[in-house]
Amino acid sequence: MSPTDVKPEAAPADMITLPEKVEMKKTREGFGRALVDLGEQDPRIVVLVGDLKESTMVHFFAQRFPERFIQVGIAEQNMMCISAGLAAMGKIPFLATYGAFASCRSADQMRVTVAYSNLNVKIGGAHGGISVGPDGATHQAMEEISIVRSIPNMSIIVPCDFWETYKATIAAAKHDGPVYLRFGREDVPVVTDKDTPFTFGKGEVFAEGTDLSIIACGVMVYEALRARETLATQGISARVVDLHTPKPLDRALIERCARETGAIVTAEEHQVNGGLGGAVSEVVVQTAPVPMELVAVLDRFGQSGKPAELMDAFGLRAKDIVAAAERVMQRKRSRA
Amino acid sequence: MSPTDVKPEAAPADMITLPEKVEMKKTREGFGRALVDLGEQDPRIVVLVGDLKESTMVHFFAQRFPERFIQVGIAEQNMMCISAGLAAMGKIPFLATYGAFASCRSADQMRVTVAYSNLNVKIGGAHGGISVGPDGATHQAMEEISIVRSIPNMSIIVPCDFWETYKATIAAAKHDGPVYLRFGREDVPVVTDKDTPFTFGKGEVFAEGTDLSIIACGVMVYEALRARETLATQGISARVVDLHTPKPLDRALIERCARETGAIVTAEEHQVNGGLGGAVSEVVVQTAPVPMELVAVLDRFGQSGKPAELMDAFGLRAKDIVAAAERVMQRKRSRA
Amino acid sequence: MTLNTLSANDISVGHAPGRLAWPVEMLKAKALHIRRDIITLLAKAQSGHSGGPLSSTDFGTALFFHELNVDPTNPRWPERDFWHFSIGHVTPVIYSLMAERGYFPLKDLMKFRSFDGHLQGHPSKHDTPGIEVSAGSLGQGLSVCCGVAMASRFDQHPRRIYCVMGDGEQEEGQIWESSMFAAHYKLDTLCGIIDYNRKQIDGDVEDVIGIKPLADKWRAFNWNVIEVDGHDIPQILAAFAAAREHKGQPTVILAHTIMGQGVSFMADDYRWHGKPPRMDEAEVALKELGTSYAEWSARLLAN
Amino acid sequence: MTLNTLSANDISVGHAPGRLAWPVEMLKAKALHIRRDIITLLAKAQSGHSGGPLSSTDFGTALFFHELNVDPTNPRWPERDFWHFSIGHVTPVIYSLMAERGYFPLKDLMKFRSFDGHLQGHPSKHDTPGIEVSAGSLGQGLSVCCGVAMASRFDQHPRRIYCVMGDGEQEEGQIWESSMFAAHYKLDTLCGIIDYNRKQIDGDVEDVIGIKPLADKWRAFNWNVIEVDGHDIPQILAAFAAAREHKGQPTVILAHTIMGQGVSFMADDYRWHGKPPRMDEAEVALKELGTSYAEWSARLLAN
Ligand SMILES: Cc1ncc(C[n+]2csc(CCOP(=O)(O)OP(=O)(O)O)c2C)c(N)n1
Ligand SMILES: Cc1ncc(C[n+]2csc(CCOP(=O)(O)OP(=O)(O)O)c2C)c(N)n1
Ligand SMILES: [Mg+2]
Ligand SMILES: [Mg+2]
Repeated sequence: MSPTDVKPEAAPADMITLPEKVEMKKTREGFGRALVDLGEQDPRIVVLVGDLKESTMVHFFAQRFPERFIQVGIAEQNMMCISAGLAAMGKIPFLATYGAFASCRSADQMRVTVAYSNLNVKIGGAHGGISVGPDGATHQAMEEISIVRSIPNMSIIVPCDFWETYKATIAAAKHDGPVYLRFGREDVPVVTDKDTPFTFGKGEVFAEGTDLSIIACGVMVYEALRARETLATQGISARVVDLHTPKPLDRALIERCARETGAIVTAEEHQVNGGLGGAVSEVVVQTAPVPMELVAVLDRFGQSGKPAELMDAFGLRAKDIVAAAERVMQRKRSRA
Repeated sequence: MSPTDVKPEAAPADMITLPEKVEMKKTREGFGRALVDLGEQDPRIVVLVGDLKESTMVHFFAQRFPERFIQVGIAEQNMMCISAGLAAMGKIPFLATYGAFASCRSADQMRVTVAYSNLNVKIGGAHGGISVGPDGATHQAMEEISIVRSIPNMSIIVPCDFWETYKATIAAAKHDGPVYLRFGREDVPVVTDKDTPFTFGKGEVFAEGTDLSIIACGVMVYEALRARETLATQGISARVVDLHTPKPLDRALIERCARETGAIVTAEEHQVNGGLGGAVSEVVVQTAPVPMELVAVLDRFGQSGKPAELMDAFGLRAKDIVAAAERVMQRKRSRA
Repeated sequence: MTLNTLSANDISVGHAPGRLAWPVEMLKAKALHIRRDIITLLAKAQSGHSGGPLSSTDFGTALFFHELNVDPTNPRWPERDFWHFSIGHVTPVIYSLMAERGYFPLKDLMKFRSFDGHLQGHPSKHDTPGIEVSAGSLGQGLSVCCGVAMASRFDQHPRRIYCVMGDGEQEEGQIWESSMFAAHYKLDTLCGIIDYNRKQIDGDVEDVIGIKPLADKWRAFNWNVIEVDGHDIPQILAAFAAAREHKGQPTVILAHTIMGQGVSFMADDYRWHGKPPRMDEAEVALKELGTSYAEWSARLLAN
Repeated sequence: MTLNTLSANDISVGHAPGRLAWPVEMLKAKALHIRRDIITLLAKAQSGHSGGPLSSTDFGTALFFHELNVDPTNPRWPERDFWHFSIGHVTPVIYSLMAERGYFPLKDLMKFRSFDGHLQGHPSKHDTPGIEVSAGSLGQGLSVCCGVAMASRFDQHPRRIYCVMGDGEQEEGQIWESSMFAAHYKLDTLCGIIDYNRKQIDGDVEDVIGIKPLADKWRAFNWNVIEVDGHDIPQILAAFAAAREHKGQPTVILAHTIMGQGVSFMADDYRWHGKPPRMDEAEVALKELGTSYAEWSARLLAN
């Protein structure tokens, strides 16, 4: 679906309006496809994997460009530093593994060798979020935003769907410096299309609203759009912002949301401590303090289950955003 | 010095009042001394080190209890998991290395093996902060609060001086669950004494004030107390809170500060993204949104230099807190 | 295969506390039951790993039903031996071994990886009684076992410690950190077992990142190395016995196995590393193993 | 020691671009200068590591003034060989080698670790021209060099890659990850050099965590191993030559050295790992090295 296929009803200016039934597609496939297209355009693109070729969908690249594909085996520390060496010689390496290992197993290597050297390494962290499902807590990466955001020179993008992951991957290649890309495992709703604008480091207002702003990243952008529909039926006008790049952070847009709508709900499939909600909180208190509610994983480990069950159980649904919006509206009203 | 030695002038109720000249002592020595005392009391205490016996000051323990001391060599990943195994068998292991390595090199091991298992492992992260000095950026750990805070089941304490590090170490041993202790390298002002209250998970109001609250941890508590003196001369009454435990966070105290003083400055020797300032921001926007300013390292790597030079250059001095307090007061006034 | 020594309904005999020291024929019968458990629980969950669990079944059975001194109803019994699977992804075999040994009811296996069960995709101390340390990120388990061995030494407790590793897992540097540590401290109560099935997720280990000559590596790290056919129970028992006898060095058993062993269409095929059989495939597999899904799931649910 | 082939003022001769291929006597003379530089800059900074830099001086000098094909005035010259110290803490020898080779003025050494200099406590790409990748956390450098070797292979560039490691550093698991990788990909342009000085921060390596038999370990990881006296320049040059000739495997040179070599009161004493000489100690050391602080600091400051 694309904005042009669908006649927007509620808010004519909205960039995104969801049809009733939305196409489902894996974000990681956007990563895998973009790598192939990048490989066609730029001989400096090199892809590395830590024994997870298909899960991370770098097998597309491996098939097309076997001579520029490096299997590193189960050695994430090594992979991070090999990428640094490749970047030092002018290559543009993309490494791929699960986000839990990309962000934690090679954190020191990311900090010292990659980030401190400011080398042009791109880190593909697959299987972010509780929606990873049956593999359970160890494989459900939910700390990446906090970790990566704390390291100087690093950037992190958390795209919302297949197309945005595709664009984020292309944008990461164009950006000169280390970038962490976080994407998920499951099929998730495709809310953008090929032509939806995407700018590295800039949030995108997907739908206008005046009473509060829902600032989301990853699959929670879809849930936010759905929450907005419900809120509209209650007479609450919610702006939905796709803040796909927790770092560098679009501080101006966050401040604008705080000032214009006076209340903010953040939504992320990530630990509540130091994630997107934390990043937005930091800007809000420093610019325009307004009530906020944070929809996120409440400082607990994940567990096995079906992705949908877990999204429900961990409070990461449109209805949870709606409830948070109601709370924040009440707080906003009681201040006025 | 102790509160009873000094006659408080400005605010009779203050827990801490600084004399003109303050004794200087290393926080890491508080760690090393406490380990010996713990060892005397509890045979379950075991200490591990990664080839940094004297820098982390566990040599005191090693001398006293060689039979309960484990040299692991340069293998931080191994050390984290060995500690997990010891804890699984009922020991109370304290591991010691530089904070850069404790938090990053063994982050995956901390997350999966220690925290997910909720094992009783205590992590001593030495050399936190820019004040590490001449060793430079790689050895100046400034991401620990963000990283540790994002991992469920983990706690983190950032004590402000020798005595508080001593007490934090004792408190960590008493707490059932994994705890990260962050302390520094240099001699720093001793602002507390043997009897100053310390409760794990609770902040301490070191000095009362009504116009704003300065919430600090680590060596910045001293700077905050000095800043308060300067602010007092400008007719600004600043509360100083020693928030030594960024996790579990004393949310009630933060909310109280926001409500009672209407403005907050946080101060930490740590990256600005996701650290103490981030933790406080998250609570403030969710409870009582008030203007805040964050004094911290502004998302840049450290560098070599003398500790004092670096504290100046990185804006981590009383004067920087004063400037932040002036900014926040102006914002507070313009809202009223 | 023969069941003449142990029928499918002889369940409680496997629950006795202490070191069972079962004879070979009983172990073979139990190994067959374990393989049936693995296929059945995977078919039910439609999620999880087939290959490694089946290659680990024979030495796993020998470990649980011959070698280990444990009390399943009192998992933290102070006298216990310690066992740990560093390859957390082989939960189908871990949980089957645990259930057959009596740590929890067999019927729990039918809730593998399910939201309302206690059997997580990877071993979770928080969820499952008898799991002492969570796992799932490779390379960490041998270090954990070093810690257990040191604790036992401090307590002057003679407990033995067994750590199961993968061959792909040997690519993780932490394995070599713990290997060096264990040899340095002469942790001879420690016995590693490597499921040397020559496969990992992306293919043959030697194609991904070669680990040969693996025995030489461990020897150069000052370990006592024993190589066995990992599907030959007498050889495995002999290796355990030799490991017990060997003093002054930790022992590692290189168990040469076949990924997916016991199910013809899975055997030696890396594509079975991480996926479960579809229900129709499970039926074929269970037929090869002498039962059916209906029969075996009924046995699990009834116990 | 003799300076008859290279006086202390023959500075620019060391700055020529390309592979210098200096003869042994000139290398010995330069190594003496480097040792004087190390002591002088440490005495000035009153911070930094003495032991490892002095044990690495001889092979470091052979590397920079005989073996490496580099252009110091154009550090990113596309034809360059690649060198990297994985032991980032030995900056005193790294910076001395770089300055003597012409990467930056000798006088910069007098601002080692100072706030207003560009010579960080550990190598920083951001600060120092010629440092291609930052370092300071042990165990990471050989992986970096693997990446450089792969990039060079992709570009069909024959550049040689040299990586200096420590012996204590061998305890880091990542060393063995990169070791396995390099052998798997037959990175024969890669040459590791281990400063085998038998010491690390907390004492003798064999007391901390033993790494013996180190040559066997590297051989079991499929490397070509050459052992040399790391203070014998002809042996070092022969090893470099043999490494160049050896095809199909990476080569590691175990350079048997003495921590603190060249200064009597530092030699073979682990307590000199991480501290600088006091000024009075530096004078004694510099006297043993045939100069004085006044003389040598003047040379540095003038160039
Ligand atoms: C640190 C880490 N990296 C990657 C993974 C993903 N992973 C799970 S199993 C596996 C392959 C393991 O190979 P092997 O040890 O041979 O086990 P087998 O495939 O034989 O069961 C990988 C890469 C992981 N669990 N942990
Ligand atoms: C990952 C990591 N852990 C710990 C340290 C602290 N450290 C710096 S040098 C050193 C000892 C290194 O020993 P060795 O490689 O033998 O070097 P030498 O002492 O001989 O110079 C240690 C532990 C570090 N820099 N990096
Ligand atoms: Mg295998
Ligand atoms: Mg050494």
